Amino acid sequence: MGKEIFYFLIFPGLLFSGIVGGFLSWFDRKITARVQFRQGPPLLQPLYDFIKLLTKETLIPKRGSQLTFLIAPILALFGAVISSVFVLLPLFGIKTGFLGDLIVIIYLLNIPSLSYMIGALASGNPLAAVGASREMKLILSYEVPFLLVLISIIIKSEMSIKLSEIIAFQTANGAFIGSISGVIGFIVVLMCIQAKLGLVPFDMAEGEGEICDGITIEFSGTTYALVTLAKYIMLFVLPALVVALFFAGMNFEGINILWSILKVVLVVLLVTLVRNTNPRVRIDQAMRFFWIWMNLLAVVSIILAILGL
Amino acid sequence: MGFKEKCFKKSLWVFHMSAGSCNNCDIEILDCLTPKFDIERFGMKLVGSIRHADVLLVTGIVTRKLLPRIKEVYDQAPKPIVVIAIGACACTGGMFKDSYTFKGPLDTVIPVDAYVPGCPPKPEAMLAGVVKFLNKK
Amino acid sequence: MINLQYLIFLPIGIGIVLFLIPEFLKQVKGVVNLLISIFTLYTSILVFKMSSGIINIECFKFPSISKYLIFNVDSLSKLIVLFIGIFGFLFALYSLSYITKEKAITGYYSYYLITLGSAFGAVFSDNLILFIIFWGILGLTLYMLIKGFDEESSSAAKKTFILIGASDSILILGIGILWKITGSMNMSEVHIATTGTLGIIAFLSLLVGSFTKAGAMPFHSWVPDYVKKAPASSSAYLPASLDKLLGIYFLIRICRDIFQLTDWATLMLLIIGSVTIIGAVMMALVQHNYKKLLGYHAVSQVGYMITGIALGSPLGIAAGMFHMINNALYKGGLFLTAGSVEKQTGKENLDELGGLSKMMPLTFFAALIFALSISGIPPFNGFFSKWMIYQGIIDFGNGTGLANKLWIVWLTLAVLGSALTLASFIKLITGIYLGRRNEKLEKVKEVSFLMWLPQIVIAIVCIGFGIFAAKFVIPYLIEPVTGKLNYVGIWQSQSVSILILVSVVVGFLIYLYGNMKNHRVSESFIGGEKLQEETNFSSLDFYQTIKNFKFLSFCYKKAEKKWFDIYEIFKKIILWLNHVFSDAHNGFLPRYVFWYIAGLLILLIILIF
Amino acid sequence: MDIEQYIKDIKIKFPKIIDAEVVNTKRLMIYIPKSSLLQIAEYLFKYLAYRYIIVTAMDSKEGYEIIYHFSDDSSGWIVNLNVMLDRDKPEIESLTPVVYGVEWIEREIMDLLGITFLNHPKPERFLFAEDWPEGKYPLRRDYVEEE
Amino acid sequence: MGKKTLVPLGPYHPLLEEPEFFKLYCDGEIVKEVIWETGYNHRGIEKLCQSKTFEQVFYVVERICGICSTSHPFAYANAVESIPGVEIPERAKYIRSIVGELERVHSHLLWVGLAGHFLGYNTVFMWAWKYREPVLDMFEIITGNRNSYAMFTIGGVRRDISPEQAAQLLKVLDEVERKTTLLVGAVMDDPVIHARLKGVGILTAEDIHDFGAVGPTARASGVDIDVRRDDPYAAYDMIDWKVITANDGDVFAKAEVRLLEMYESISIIKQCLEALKKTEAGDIKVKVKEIPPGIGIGHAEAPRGEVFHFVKSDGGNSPVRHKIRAPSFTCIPTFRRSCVGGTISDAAIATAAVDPCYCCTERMSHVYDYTTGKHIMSAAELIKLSQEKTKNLKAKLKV
Repeated sequence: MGKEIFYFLIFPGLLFSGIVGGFLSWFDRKITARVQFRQGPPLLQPLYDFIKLLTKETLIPKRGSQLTFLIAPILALFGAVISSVFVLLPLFGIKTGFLGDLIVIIYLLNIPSLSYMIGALASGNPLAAVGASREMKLILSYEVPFLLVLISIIIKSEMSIKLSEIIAFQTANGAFIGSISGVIGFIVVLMCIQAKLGLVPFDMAEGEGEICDGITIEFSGTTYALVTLAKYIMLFVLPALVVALFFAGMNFEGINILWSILKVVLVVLLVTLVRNTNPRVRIDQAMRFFWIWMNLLAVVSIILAILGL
Repeated sequence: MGFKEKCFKKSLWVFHMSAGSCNNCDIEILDCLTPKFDIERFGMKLVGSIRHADVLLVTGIVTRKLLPRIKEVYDQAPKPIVVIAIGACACTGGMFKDSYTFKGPLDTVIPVDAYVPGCPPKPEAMLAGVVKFLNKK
Repeated sequence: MINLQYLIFLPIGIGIVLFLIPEFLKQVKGVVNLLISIFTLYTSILVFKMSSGIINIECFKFPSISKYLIFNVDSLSKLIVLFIGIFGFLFALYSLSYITKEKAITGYYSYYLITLGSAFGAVFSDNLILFIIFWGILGLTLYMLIKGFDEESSSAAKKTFILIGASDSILILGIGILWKITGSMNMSEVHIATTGTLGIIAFLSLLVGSFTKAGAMPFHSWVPDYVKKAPASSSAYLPASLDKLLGIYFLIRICRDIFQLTDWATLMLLIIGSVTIIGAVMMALVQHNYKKLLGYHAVSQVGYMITGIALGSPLGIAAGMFHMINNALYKGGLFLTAGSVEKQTGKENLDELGGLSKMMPLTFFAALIFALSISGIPPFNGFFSKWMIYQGIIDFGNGTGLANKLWIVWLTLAVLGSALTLASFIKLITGIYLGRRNEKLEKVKEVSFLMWLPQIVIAIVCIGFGIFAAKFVIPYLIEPVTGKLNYVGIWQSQSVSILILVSVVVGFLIYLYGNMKNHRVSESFIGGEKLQEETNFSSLDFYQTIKNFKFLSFCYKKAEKKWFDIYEIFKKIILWLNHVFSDAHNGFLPRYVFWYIAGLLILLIILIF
Repeated sequence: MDIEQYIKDIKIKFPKIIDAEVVNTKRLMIYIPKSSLLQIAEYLFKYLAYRYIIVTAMDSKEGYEIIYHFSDDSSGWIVNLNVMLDRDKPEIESLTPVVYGVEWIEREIMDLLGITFLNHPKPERFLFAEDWPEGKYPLRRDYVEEE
Repeated sequence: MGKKTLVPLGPYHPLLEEPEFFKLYCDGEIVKEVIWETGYNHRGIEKLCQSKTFEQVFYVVERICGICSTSHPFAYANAVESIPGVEIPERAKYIRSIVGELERVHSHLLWVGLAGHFLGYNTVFMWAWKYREPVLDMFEIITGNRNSYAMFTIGGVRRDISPEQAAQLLKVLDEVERKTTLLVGAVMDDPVIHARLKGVGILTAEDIHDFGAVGPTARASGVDIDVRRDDPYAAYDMIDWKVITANDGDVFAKAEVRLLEMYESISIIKQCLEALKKTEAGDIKVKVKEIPPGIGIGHAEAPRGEVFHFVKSDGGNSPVRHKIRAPSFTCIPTFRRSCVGGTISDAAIATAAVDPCYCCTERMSHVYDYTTGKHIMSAAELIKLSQEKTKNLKAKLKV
């Protein structure tokens, strides 16, 4: 059990992915600033933000369920960390019995969103409720294309649903991004993680200009610090998952380290660029986008995968 | 100066509140975000919810109708919170101080930590004001 | 084999005796009921430990009857009986304080016990005639357990009775054909393939029986209406748990023992399963009445079980069975919590409630666990059985049949159904427990000990089944039925559950390190305006956007007009036929004589050929 | 726009018009009794399709004066309807049924000057805070600051 | 259930710079009814202005709204100067037009940026505001302040534009034009922006007439009105330009009208700068001794539409009655037609589409006076005063 707790708390769990996630969040902000002809925040900014939020006063909404409101951020953090463990262990090639398959990862990746929703709803704030309902609708929309792409991955890796086997298969037979179905699947997944991370154009759950940060409106101080940390970690986990699924995972021998890091950074860069070149869409547009176009693309990707392309 | 204080100073999240202004100061506050001034360099950013705010930038005279709302929002802000009065109106009431809806100036309503006068103060002035305040603290 | 007789005939006998006790001694009846259910629970545990075998009970005086009294005690029926015993006890406990004067149904406890006995009987019967007798009694008690006090509830009861009755008669037809084909009336002796016209008809007739009992589409429409009107304890007792256990038990018998599934049958079952999952959950998404919402979920979850069983692999059947048990647990529990809320507030609609978590913390805790379980959130039990079903489907995809090739469709629909379930439970939990507290509900109290205890027990069982599924639950309960299982994927529920505890501890440590001591309670931020009372985003409005999509709004409109309700369809057809045949009546004797002779002639022709 | 002809025409069309004069370059002021306001306004707004600009109300020496400003965008002329109200009973028919956009400014005048608009669809407080005392109208000449 | 839920938008909401409160009655995400609570920003200028002279009123109306801080003085000047019938020098006319159009450029860029911000498209926000900076710098060079310019006075303008400034201005304009083209390309061709803005918040010409809406809001619905052309003032009848209109009436059309208007404004400024060379430097003001009794009605085309000022003078030092109608006052109510039926997200952008200026709407300065004035402090003095007070307070608080 001690090993699992080490994985969970230190590496590659809470501490490690928190630090890397914080760095990636800085990277994201820096790139955003660069795109906008600005200088951007200093490197330690995510740390400053986090510590500052920890020390701020925490406000608890009066008209909601207070205990639920306090537990929700912790569960969000748990969801982010446990999925980071399940994604990163195979990704780093650490051989251990502590694993989860793809279906487990899909479900675990939804826990942070679910927790935000429950926390937001427990706050009793109407704007948070609007945000939560949007978040839920967003989950409904991206869940199916995300799953379909994973199915195409499963087909391509000859019906394996374990991440380590998928990576091994890619190492042996070349990365999936090298095939047409892989490219299409990658595009779909990119959109899905955009929505999962709640970034523009799919940030309607937080829509600052519409519903004042929506789902996170009531979190303050320490609770918001945990939410922020969970978001940092998600910003690392999801690109890492994409790297595992499409870019043959990571390799830590010699110069390959550089490539491995570059892969994650590249995915984050793409996410950031998409975020900075689009306005926020409406929730019904987002749903239509995922239900029709992304599903269509994902189905095409599956068909191509069955055909072996 | 402890690490916590340093973090606080390095990561000021700003909530903008207008208390009956003429828009000039508000626009100039937004101007601070833009490439020319870029307050994100100092870790500042504009937030949408008062719950995340560390700095309350208040502009405008305090009108009669807004008085209870300003108190309400200030009460909902997580402490410690820095209140900065931006512009002549918020500092003194400016040329509107004789108006029948004037209930300010701001420091009679909520405790104010710093004043940035001007009509409107330039973005540079606002930045200077915030930075000076923080250095004194 | 005295246990069996106790299990089956004692509750029925006592139930009949209870009719004699006057109604005002309700508490006495309740206590008797509880004692009997404790006894049956104990006996069912004994039976569970018993060795398997076919048992023929001798009835001394009437050997002709004895030949029908054949019971099959195998690992499947033992498992089902165990859970019937457990639920019988828990709901009896709950009924004790839930069934009060205003909820009173004449003879509630009598019917309760008769139901219990018949359910045991139906599960154990090997003889199909005996089976159909118990099965029929269950349909009747189902009808009696709804309180027919106004028009709506009477019509719901009538609908239930007609649908169940009609399906039972189709079931009898199927049994007759089965007898015609095999010449045997004992389930354990029958094993045929679903080929040939008669075989297919028999298979379909039996399916109709099991589907109607379990509430699968398209025979589901009695469930939502029933649960809306019936007392929550009845809903939890029958449609949510016992009927599921029985219907799915019979489905497993049909699919595994009586028939051998061919490709088309698998495909059909999978289609029905998927349609049930998605169709019912989409309806649940837009309900205003929380009991009706739960009713649609009771339908939707059946889809998973059917999907699992249709896969035919040990993993699939195990998944279906495990899901059946889990569903009976959390769905029964959800109905109990709904009953508690209804009892304490008297409100039936989601928009009249809100913020009850403060007043009813235990009920809220239980309901949250159930909601997360049913939505398949790890590490609860619902996740484990769904996860098994997904794996079954992926494994199934390796096969060669047409149904196998379409595994992607089944998997996608199952996962989508799970997401939609989560969506509608977010709505339910928000509408009742979270969200903004309604001023009118400030005085609501937590329910009494007897009512919350069953809820909490079931909630803890839900957690336990989720965490220890792979280690204890599956090996001890499911694997005796299906044989050893091979999982395709990995899910370490125990370690992850420990990590949840770890993270909660770490989270609270972070809270302690942070500025949690200085927390402050404050009104929510809605822009500074003092409108806290008025502003509320009702959970009913959550999924309006979905309803507004063109295709879906078309479907919903049609559903509101009851296009997908088989009962209404038949009602319309029969009314239309009535209309047609009413022309045949003109009141003159010669016309009737003519019809009479024509009918005789047709009968004669049929008999001759 | 031939203004002489225009004044003549409108005086024939609405004989109740008290007077019409050109007050400034391209500005026409028509003095009307309050009873014929709706008809003339409807004529200007609906028939001639003039654009409604705003309503000015003031406390002048003779009484409460309300000026309805309309603009003829094709010629650049601004046509004003001037209604004088009795100081004791400041009441006038609301123009909202004719000109939809007038609703707000009428409410504002209600707040500031205390003139009653009859048949107004929503005669509620517009600008003032909830704690503003009843019966205090800052634009009236007899207004005194509280305290 | 028929029960509509209330989603509050404001008073303190990131969408709104000023405190304003929209009650959105929603059925799910669909807005069924909007109720506007107002008066938060009402500062009731009249009591304060009882003693302002005609000259001083300029600085008050300038602070009606920080963004259109030329439009109000413009309309006021038109109104006041029409009472004695003053003809201002030609050079002053051109300078007034230059300042007015420069303000239009900065205001439209500001709107584009804010619209991007509301849409979550922060890149557009940053870019538009980056290109707006040189315009503000130009203001600083020409008038001495970035925002409240204090450029106008009765009978002319207060500062001349030197040839060097003109040359500099031309350079900046070229730059802005180039950058605007870039921005227009980026915004107008983006399919996501199309999806988000087209068909949203549609206003028909009928709605425009009902509400009396003006400016780009009206022009986007095909209502061809522009005070600069219909009732020319300053130098607008002496140069060549055209009115931009669009027909769809949705938010996209409004954005299109605003972006294209910027080109027109730039061209107007260039022509004015050309014309300035032909007039004599320094001839920027005529002396107006007193304002005779009478009624002055002036209007001017602000970036948001027609600004209307009504001034009544009794021959004294101050106006007896000063009625101001800002364009937003008739444009904002259009949300009743444009938001209803859309989603909450649409409502946010549809209300922003008219470029609402709540300060303008609620200022409604009513300036009247019979007595003549006591001394009023100028803006500079106010600043000095506030600085002093800050100093005092700081000393008191020992910070």
